[in-house]
Amino acid sequence: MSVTNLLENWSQFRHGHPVDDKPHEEYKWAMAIDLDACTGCNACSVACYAENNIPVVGKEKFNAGQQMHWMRIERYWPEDGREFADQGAQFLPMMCQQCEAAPCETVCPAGATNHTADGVNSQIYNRCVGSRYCSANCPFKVRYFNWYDYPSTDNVWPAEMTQQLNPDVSVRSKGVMEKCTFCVQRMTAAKNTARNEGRLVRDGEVQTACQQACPTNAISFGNLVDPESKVAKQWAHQQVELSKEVQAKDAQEGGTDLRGYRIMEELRLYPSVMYLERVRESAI
Amino acid sequence: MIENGFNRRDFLKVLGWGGAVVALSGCGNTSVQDGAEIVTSYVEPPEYALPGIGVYFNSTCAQCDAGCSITGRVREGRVLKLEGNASSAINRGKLCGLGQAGVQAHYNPDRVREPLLRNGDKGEAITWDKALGLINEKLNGVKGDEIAFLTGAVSGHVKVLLKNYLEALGSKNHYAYDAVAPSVVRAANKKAYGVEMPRLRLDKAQVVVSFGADFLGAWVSPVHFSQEYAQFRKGSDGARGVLVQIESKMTLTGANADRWIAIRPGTEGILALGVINALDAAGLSLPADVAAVSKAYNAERVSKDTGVSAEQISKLATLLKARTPSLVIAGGAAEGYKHGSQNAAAIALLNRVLGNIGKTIEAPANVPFPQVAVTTGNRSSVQALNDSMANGKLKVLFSYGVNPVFTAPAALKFQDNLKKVSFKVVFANYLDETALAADLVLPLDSALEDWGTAVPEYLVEAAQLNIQQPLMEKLHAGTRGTGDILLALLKQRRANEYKDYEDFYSYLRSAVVKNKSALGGAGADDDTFWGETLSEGLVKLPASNGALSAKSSAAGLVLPAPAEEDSAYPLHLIPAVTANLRDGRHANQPWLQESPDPLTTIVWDSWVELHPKTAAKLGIVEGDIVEVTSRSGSVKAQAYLFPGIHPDAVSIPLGNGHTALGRWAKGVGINAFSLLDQVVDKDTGELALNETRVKIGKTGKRVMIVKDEGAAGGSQAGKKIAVSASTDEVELSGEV
Amino acid sequence: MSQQHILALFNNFENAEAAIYELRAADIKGFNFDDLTLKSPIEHHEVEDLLGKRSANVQWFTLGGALLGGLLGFFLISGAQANFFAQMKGGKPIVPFPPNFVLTYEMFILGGVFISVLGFLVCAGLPAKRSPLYSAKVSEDQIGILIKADASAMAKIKKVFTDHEALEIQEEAGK
Amino acid sequence: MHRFLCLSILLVGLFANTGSHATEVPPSISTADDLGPKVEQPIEFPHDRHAGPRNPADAADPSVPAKGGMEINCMYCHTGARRSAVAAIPPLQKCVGCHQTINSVRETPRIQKLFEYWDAKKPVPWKKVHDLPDFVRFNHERHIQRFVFAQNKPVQEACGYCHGDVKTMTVARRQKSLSMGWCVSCHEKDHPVDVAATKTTHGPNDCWQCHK
Amino acid sequence: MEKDISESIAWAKINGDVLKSLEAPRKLYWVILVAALTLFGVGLGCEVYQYQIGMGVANLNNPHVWGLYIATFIFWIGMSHSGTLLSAILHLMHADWRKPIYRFAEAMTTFSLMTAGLFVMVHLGRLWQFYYSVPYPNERGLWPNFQSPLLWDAMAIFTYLSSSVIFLFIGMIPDLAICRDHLHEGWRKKLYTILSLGWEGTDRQWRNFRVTYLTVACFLIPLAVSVHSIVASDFAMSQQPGWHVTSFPPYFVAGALYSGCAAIITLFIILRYVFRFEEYMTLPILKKVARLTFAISMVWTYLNAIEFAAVWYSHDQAAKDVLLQKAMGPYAPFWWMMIFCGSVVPLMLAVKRFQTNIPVLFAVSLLLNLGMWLERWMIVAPTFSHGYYPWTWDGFQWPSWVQWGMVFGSFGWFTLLFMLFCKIFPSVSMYEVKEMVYHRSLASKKNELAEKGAH
Repeated sequence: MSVTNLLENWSQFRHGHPVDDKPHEEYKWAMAIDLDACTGCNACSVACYAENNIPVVGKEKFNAGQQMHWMRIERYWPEDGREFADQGAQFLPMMCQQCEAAPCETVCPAGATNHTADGVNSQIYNRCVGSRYCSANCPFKVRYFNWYDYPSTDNVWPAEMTQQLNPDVSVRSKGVMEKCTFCVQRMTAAKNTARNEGRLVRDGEVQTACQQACPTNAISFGNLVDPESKVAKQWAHQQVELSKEVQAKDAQEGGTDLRGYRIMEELRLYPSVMYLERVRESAI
Repeated sequence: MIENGFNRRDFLKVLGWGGAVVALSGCGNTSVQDGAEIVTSYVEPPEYALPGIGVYFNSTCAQCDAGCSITGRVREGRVLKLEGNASSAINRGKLCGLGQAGVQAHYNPDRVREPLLRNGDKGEAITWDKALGLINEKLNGVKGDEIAFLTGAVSGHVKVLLKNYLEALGSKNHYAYDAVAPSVVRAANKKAYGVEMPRLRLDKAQVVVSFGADFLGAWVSPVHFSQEYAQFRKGSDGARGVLVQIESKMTLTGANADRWIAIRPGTEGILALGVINALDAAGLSLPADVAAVSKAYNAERVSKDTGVSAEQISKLATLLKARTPSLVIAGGAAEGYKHGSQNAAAIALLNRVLGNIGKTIEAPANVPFPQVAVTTGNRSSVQALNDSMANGKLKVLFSYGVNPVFTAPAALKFQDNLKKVSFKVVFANYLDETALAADLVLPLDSALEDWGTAVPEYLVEAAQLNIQQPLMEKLHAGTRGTGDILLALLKQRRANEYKDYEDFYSYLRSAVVKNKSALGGAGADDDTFWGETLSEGLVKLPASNGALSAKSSAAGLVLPAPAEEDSAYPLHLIPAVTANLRDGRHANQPWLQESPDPLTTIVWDSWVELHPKTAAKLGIVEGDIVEVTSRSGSVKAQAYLFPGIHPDAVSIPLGNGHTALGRWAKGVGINAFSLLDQVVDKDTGELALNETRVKIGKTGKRVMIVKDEGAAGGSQAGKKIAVSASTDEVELSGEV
Repeated sequence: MSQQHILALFNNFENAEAAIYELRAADIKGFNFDDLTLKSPIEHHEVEDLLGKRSANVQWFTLGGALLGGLLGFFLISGAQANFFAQMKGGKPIVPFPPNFVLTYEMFILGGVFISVLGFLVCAGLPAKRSPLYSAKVSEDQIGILIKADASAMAKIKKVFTDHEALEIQEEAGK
Repeated sequence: MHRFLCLSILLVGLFANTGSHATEVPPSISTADDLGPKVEQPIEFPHDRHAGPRNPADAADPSVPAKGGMEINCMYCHTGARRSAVAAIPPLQKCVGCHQTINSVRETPRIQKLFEYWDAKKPVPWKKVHDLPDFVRFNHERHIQRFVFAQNKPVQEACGYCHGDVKTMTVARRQKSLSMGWCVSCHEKDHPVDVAATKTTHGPNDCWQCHK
Repeated sequence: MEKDISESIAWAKINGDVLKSLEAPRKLYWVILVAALTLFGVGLGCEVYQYQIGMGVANLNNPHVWGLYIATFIFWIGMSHSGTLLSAILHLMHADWRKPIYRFAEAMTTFSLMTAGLFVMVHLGRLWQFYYSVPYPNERGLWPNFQSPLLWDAMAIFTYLSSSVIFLFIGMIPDLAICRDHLHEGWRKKLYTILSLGWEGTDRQWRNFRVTYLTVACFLIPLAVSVHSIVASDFAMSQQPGWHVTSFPPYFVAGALYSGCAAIITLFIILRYVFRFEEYMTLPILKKVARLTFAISMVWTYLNAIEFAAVWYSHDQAAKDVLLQKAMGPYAPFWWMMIFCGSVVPLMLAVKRFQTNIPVLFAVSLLLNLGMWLERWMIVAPTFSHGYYPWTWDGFQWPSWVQWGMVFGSFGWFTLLFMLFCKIFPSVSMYEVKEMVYHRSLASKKNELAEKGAH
């Protein structure tokens, strides 16, 4: 009976995340993006379109703000009032930050977006009723809604183009919210292989599409639980911790020599994506 | 008995595997259905093909000439996604957006599907036999020098067949055309280093100074350079490389520079000499010939001519002197002037002065089989072709892989001259502007269906022969491979020589296998060697690095004074080559159209970049439709105010403005090629892309620019989103 | 003895009041005072004094309903959160209290209201068939007194009514 | 008052019942009789003849073909089941591989039809019998690895969990509902991790395991 | 002072007058009905179109995911508080002047909740799957997410709607009995016979009726407060700048009562004319409602100011930005219009002369309604256009005609339901007006006696 279940496992049901006394068990997928390496070339974004069956909406709908890119490259200009942007632009690849305390998850009325045991924010398309509350509550605005039925919209996927669609990823119909999944289909496949061989997924065995495409290797992705993984080492070196909301870099006055940070930590979302500051030479 | 026949294309068969195929609108149907979908299984499966499991095939990317190796993920006989092939030294498993959009070139619904013969204004579908017969017929009685073949850069065995075909026709008229190639820099390099394209070791350099070379975006081999750039930035033990970009319009590379220096258009060479002068002042000993030239370029004069402050010049010299080795690159922006060759030569002098030659500028690998090495394209070839067409000297013209009607500068009147050629055959994937002007259109296989080989121009470590192989069954029965067509045409002329080859595949296989000992497959069984070659996707050619001859001399280097003010056409037009659209051949691939331009974030359109100061002077605000007029033409497009452009310049991206090509390209934006004046570089005769002067007028109309950037316009509004630090604030050594 | 019904209509409440006082005081044989029903177009608080303590039990329903609703709410919600698809959301515990209290509160009210209304129907005996004697005048402006009594008591009761200016007296035909 | 008491007791019962049962998951779904519709196949493939028991006398079930089955392992034809997400319909080559040497049935209409396809080198357009919605990610490999290889269950039993008793059918028909609740009813249960283990785990309960 | 109601109205006349409203309203009634039907048709057409093509036709986008639907949803929820205010709160306070007008206020509650519910539906991307967010035991073994304020909303609205319907119905039983007894034969009579549940006005019925009515009223007050504070939680429980405000629940409740009152004035005036209720919906009552509205408008103004001040003195830069954007950005005209309509216009109500001036009151009430609708829009839209993430900021997102169509359609739907209700059911509570007349005449008799005694 569920009430017995409720009472028996009470302490388990009363645990929150992220906490140090109940860490992730096997996997905690996370990312590190080196902004000094990112050149803003958009290869990751196109890779994401290819991997995840993202519709190309066309000019008119793009203009209406209905674009679907799960991974967008943002371009910021330094605001110091110079005549020229003589320190270049600042690029930032932005996708779902897979927050540990994701504001989108609590507000979904249907429970279509949840936190998986691997520490990823899941989005179950066929459970989605389209209330868009998750998007309303997302501070990064990285959730994308199917405003139209793109599969049946002209020139989104003409018959020939449908052959390109990835069978491991649902094609979303109208009225469904979608977002970056950290390429869950690739994680699932890698975990499947690993289980066949009775081991855990090795570092580098699963790559996200964006990571795979990135010509400068600016993106690293892996299992934070595995201390030997590149991403765990990067996080450790930058002294960025999942369950902290102020990282070493910002903890002290004047900062440290580190450059790892997460965006909008003050909102206590505990994102799984760490960014490394862009660097500019001071001698020129 | 079960047949053991080995026909590779059977394996590539598209498989209708109900559950594995994505039904569109997957979220709609929630119930279990019985008997609604059909499952098609293989008739005879290859060993490795198991429904539900992806298979990976290696091939070569054909989206640009960099020659990246690709790996196609194939499931149930469909290629789903292109990724980089890790065994290629060029792209090491990485791939840019343009390359990945190769699947959209392949699945494109606007591909030509059968041979089309002109019938009035329409194309009439005909059979291949008829098409090939018609070519044979039209060539009868035509003299060799009345026939011309226009291609883009071409290499590998297609080049061999092409050459042989022209030979068979008795023609020497092979025009290799590339509208945006760095052809002036090639010529200058040849002079300065003895090779057209030396190997640039960004990874070894401490400082890179690039004069307008967009090596991270669209220049030569961007994926490779991006990887080297990453190493250069990481440096060894935290000694992060410094990138200085000098150009009049910010490119993607400029946007990533530590210091982006806006320079008056065309004065790059002056600045290079100015830096040499400053280096001299800083105590670097200069060769006498260089010192003789550079001494006139004191900081004051250079600063006045180029608009770059003296302080900046001396800082740059100090940096270059302090951190070695460095690397100076001359790129597209520097070469696009009447005096482009001189600019490039002056910039090359910097490398000599800094002692970079041999350190960061290395000799490229030699290609041991020159017959397959790349014939690079240039712009003067299309001028030459145009001249001979205008003279009425040409009777038959073949065109393959280029779209001169779209890319030739308006001043050439290419389209009109084309009409003077009585029979024009265009090998085409799409009905682009040139194909529409043709008499006969031969539909090509897509790059993912075709066989071929390619040797990239920019080689890394060793030379390599890239293999291009079909990743899946042909989508349209009516298309043919380029090699197959050339072979068929050759058979018309030299039947005996080629009778052993049933198709291009057998030709290619025998050509590669014949040379297996030279290709590192000595002693291997033919089938094994061929199988391994295919599975690898490339063959490393035996290495024999050439040497550089550092013979660049300052003697005779004369740089003209900055261009005079032109009161009628006050602004310099800089046509921008963007990473996605290049010269426009990819404009019909929707991922590329919707992928925002990195710097402006504009999608699905063209725009006119203006410095806010210039715009203020002209009373232009963002979104104003402005008319840009040159001596050769005029276009109307939306204005975008951009802090990365010199106030004397305006920039329009190339690639859009098609009147044909397909549903996603037609009518999108404007064609900046149509503005270009016919001004050429004095030494090479190459069209000077940046030499066109324009004026700008408002039309009174205004639109909302369709771009990804929101109302904040690239401001972080005081939030810590994309954070920057200067090198003295961070400690990079020890980073993972 | 056979029971019969009688209904008297009065023009105003004072007359009816007086009639009832008299009936109460008269102690007529065969007539139990509890069998007197007062019908009126509006509610009169005064009837409490008039008719003596007659019980209203709706509040017990209310209490029970509210408690049951609240309990049902809390356990339903917590149980549902802790089912097989227990999934953490937004870093909160799987069974978080604040939202569950909000819903418990709503269920508390829902239970209270619904069961109260049920209680009303039960206690007021609704829906009911029409009583044997009914006049539409009662829903307009007249006060009615309906009495069930032995046929023997009828005459006396009638007399009381006529004494107090009853406008109309209806009698059930004897069996 | 009596009525009031009765009613109260009734209500308490009703509410307590609802409260405790409402969260209890899925209503049991009948299995054996829950046959899906009959699907017309291009060739009426007799599963019973191929997978049924060899000796008809062994089988109490009269539906076993008179000539006896051949006890072919399911995965002999459905080779994908242990290696791929989809079990796969065998290629035509596999059918012909055997049937070319079986002359006794060579002239029967079904086999003739088979060879017609083979001669034309055309795949047989089989209809899907077990068709999950496209947003469901069902992995045959995982289940076969778990039940057949780790737990040593007989193949036909393991396959039968979802496909029913295929060896008694001619043309395969869907026997289980294959609805979400049906999947969950099994995932909820604890299964031993392998044949020797006392340790048990239930199936994954994470939405993303089955939904893509 | 003028009397709220004439004490000399005979009870039979009350019956007659009110029952007449069920038979022969003025011509204007039919005009309104047809207009409402047309508007509703337009809204329905828009919804069908949107359902077919997708939410995109509403010109919603990322980040503007909600638009007018949610704004109008809050508006209607707010409107629903009028009934509770008049019938429950004033009932508990024994303000008997509410009696002639509370019935239609309760009907407003019910119908505006039904309208609000429509917006929840209309705004769903996959309307056809709405049952995924309804808690019921199902084959999949899945439950909705009880942590979501939207679910609380659904629950609260369900509770409120069902309770309101019950409250309305219970309170109407004696009147239904009157209708049953005094109307001609026909379907309506059958309806009244069923609905009146055999009410005869016996002492037992009245006794239990009173207790129940009071109990439900007691429940309704906290319920109404909880409903609108939960609607406020949709915003306050999120962490978006401009929404994550602790004062939102009281602010919303005050706004709700305010817009409820304003709507009561509007409908009061319409009903009074259309159904010839001049004798019952008297000017003194209108005056009281107007004064009440004025008081609440000042409460709302105060809470508005508090909210701005709280934001202004906080450290939340993002929230400040949103506030600045409201006052100076592209939404400024609407925002200032809201301030004008919500805080300045009601000052008119403070002028005694206007408190009984029907044309002025009518105009003022319409402006107040507009202001309150704008208030809801100004809660929803500016935060979307100026949230945390500057990259996704956008300027002004003008709703498409589909959104407008549905907003106007909702007014049509509400009016349609309301007008039909008034035609079928007595919109003035007959038995309570009788009570009012009765008690007032008793009281004045007592006064007279006392006066006489004093002489």
